Amino acid sequence: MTREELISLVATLVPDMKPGANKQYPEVIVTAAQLHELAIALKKTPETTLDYLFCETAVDRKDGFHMIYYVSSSVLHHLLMIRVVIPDKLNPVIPTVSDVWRAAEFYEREIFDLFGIKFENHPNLKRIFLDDDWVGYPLRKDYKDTFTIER
Amino acid sequence: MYDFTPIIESISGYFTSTFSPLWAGVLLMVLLGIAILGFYAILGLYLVYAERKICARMQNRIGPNRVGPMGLFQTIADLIKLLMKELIYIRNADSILFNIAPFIVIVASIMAIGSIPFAKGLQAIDLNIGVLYILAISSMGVIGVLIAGWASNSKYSVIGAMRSGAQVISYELSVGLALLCMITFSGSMQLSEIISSQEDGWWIFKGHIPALIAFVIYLIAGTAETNRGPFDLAEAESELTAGFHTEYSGIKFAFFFLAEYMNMFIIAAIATTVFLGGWLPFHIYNFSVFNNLMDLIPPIFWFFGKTAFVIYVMMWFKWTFPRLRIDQLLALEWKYLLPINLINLILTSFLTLMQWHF
Amino acid sequence: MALLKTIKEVGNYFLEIYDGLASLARGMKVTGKYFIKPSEIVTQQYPENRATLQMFDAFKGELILKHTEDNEHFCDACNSCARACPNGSIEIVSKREVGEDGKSKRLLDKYIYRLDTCTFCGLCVPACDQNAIAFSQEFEHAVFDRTKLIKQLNKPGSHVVQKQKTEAK
Amino acid sequence: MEDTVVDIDLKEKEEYIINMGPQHPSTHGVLRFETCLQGETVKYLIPHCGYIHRGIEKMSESLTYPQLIHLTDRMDYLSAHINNEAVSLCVEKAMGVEVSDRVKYIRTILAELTRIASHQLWWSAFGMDLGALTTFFYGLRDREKILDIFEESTGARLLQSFITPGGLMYDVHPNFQKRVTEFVKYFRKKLPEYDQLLTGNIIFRERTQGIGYMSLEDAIEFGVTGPSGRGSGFHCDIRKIEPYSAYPLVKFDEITFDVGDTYHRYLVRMKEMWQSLSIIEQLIDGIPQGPIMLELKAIKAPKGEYYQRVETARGELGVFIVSDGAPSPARIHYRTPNFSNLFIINKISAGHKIADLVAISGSLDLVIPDIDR
Repeated sequence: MTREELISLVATLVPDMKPGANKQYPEVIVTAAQLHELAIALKKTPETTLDYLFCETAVDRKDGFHMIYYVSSSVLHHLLMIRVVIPDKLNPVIPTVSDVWRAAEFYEREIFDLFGIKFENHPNLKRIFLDDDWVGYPLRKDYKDTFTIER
Repeated sequence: MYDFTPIIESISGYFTSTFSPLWAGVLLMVLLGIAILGFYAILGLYLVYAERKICARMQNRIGPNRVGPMGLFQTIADLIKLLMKELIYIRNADSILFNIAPFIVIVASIMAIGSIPFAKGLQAIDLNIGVLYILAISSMGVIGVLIAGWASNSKYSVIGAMRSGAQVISYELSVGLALLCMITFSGSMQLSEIISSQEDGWWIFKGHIPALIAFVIYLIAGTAETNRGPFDLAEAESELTAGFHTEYSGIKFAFFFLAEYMNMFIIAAIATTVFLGGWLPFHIYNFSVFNNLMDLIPPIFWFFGKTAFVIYVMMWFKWTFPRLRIDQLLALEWKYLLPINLINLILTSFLTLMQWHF
Repeated sequence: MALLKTIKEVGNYFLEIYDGLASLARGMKVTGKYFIKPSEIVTQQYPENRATLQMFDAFKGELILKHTEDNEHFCDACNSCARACPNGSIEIVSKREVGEDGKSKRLLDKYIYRLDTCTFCGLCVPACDQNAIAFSQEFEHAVFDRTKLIKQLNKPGSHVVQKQKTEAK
Repeated sequence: MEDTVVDIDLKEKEEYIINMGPQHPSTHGVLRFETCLQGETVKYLIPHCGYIHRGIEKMSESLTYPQLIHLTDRMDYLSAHINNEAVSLCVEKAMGVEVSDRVKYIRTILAELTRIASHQLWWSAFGMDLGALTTFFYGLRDREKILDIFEESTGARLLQSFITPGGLMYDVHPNFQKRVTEFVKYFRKKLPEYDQLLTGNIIFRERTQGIGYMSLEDAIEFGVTGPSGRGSGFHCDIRKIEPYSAYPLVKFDEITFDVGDTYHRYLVRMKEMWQSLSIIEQLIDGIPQGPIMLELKAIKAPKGEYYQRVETARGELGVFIVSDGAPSPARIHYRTPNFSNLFIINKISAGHKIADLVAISGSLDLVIPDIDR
């Protein structure tokens, strides 16, 4: 599917989505509440069959945490980038997509570990790299600890 | 020629004439014990050295070459290192069993050496059931392995010990049956008797195909019996770190290590004795010039040469093949080796009955 | 029919054994071949072959400050290598000296190189405009004391090459 | 989801648990499998990672683009060139520049050499895992030749930091072409020996065939890429899907099998070595002349988000850069292949023997620093 087709198809599924500014891949911006249903629809629809989540990550921006999902189709090889903005920086919560794409279970554990974003309905939300008693979330921009070296 | 009987008899004669019969017996035993222990230690060390050199050559390496000329003293240096190492005691280990296990393993292999005929007359004890004795004693080692694994109070060790137990119990059958084939041919269980029955030709040549099959089965099962690769499941360093001797250190570890190599020597020595004519030289039928030439080589060289060859083959196995899995190991024994062995035994009996062997 | 099947099964059983043994023999042939070929040994006898052991020219052993025979180096303490270093392994201590023409000049006092934190990325060498630093082929870095890895690269008593001299070169 | 093991409650259940790792001969690094056994059979296992987490992503936020290259070496240290290339390509894409053909050719040759070297080491270690100790030395003997080529041209054997945004650090050595051609000739002779020693061996086949089945659906669901995924029939070769560098110019096959057991994951890698040799042969004689470094004023990605996928020896490596227009990235994320490949191990090894667990984890070809970053 081409870029425009993908974006318009997402628009039929989620009417109030916004197309993103990414030049490389088709990008759609949805809200956290719409994410889970969109994920299921994208995976199930035969025209898209976006069944392969190859990258899920978060970015700490001024307007909140941006969740970025890169999804691809193992058959049709087209790509879609989904962006969800979580404005609440103090208590960021987003539904999990690990029941749609299994790989997300571990990406989300990593994001929880390093960003502190909580995933609703995640089966095993624990720190994955750092110790369980680690204080703070290192990849947040405001994270400081004794080891940080100012350049 | 090269008969050791007069020498041995003169020594024992000296002792019996000088001391009272009781003391002569005791002293002879002590002398024999020291001789065997010394032989055991030196042979064990140099088997380790040989293995390291052989595997190095197979792997495009040089192997030990720093301690002494060509690294000949490397294993002695290793032994000194192991002697000086701390013996670690595991807190929740069963201390009596933990300490006794290496000795059981090593004593079993020392006892087995006693009845191996190195040359004519050079045999500590010539039992009339020699083969049975060696089989019985050498399989006692597995008790040591089981105790070591259990007493270590380590999960890896227990798995290793259980594997070893299952393995040795199954492969004991194949070793026994393969030897039974040859006993059927020679008609005796006495090792000296088996050798003298091969004076006109080794059993591996005289016994047609059944002897060959028995030899191959014996080699495979014997390798398994000694817990060596590709049957080193009890140690399996990539799965169980070191298996049953994970928790042992210092000289106790060295005992296990030494016993492994001596078991290999015992298996090879029995193969030599039963299949390859022991210390008898290689003869070609009625080719007297060649035969006389072969007779010039002392039998002790023949014995050790043949043993070294079998040991080399076993090392070759180890450094070429991947390890089997425990269920495959048992499947190999019960599905392949045992049925073939039983058929082979029937064949052998038939051949012996018809007097078809040479 | 059933008999034929049994014969076939028995035949397969033995064929399996033969195949297995043949595959094992192929493996043993490879190791056996190397056993009788000592010319294939690749081991290098390290401390003995020190004289002949030559590292490649590009090898990044450790950072050195190039010195001429007159104990002069080319560093003008511009700090660009220290800026290029991702780990902060280079520290340049400069001093200001009044030259003959009366102008204050920046000169290198100490070129401190921390081998213990260097990751040998090689960014410092191209960063240098004066071509003053390079990587040596030295690879024997093992020491018993970590502090020995903090090195001062400019040799004692060395000074920067006179400008005219560099131009002449 | 239903096979997610959250925690083992030892008080409630009497389980026989052994810890494989963090120091264990077969985990090839600091990875821990908390393995629950029933006899010899693995009931389930929990992989624990993070023992070598160094925070490369956080560190990179304070480094300029050329500086953060040297950190990528240390993720998947066996595919150092390819990791460097991934970041370089991403930065070049952000800046909208394209490197010369010479750089593209050299990058591709180096990447394929890296792939061969990586597979050689994997082959060696896989043999070791299964107890064939000699494979280790044969693999390393041949890998040494590649490392010599790397050392002569890049100055380092393992962590080269050679490919940099805009081109290469410096030109390759004049001997490069000769040496690579020699190596290809040499290795074509040695590869059949690998097969004789291990691939055909009956014990090896028994140990690997039918062990650790990974279905195509599972491979896609868990995002298992690279040779491990291709063994299950997952067409995930980025060199084919999104060709980069000189890959559009060469002919090669994407090796896939539909079986998905340990043996076929093994076969994919063995066949990939032949493919890599063929790619190198196609390129090595035609390296064009050209500049090795672009004339760039400053290496800065313009404001925006960029993503670059490359195929390392272990699977798909993704580099995600968020830039504010500064010389260093606002956020850089590496989608590393081993992180995704690791977590399927519980699913495919449950119900097998503990010896099979070693074989399966060996066939996934895990490099632990790449998991933890």
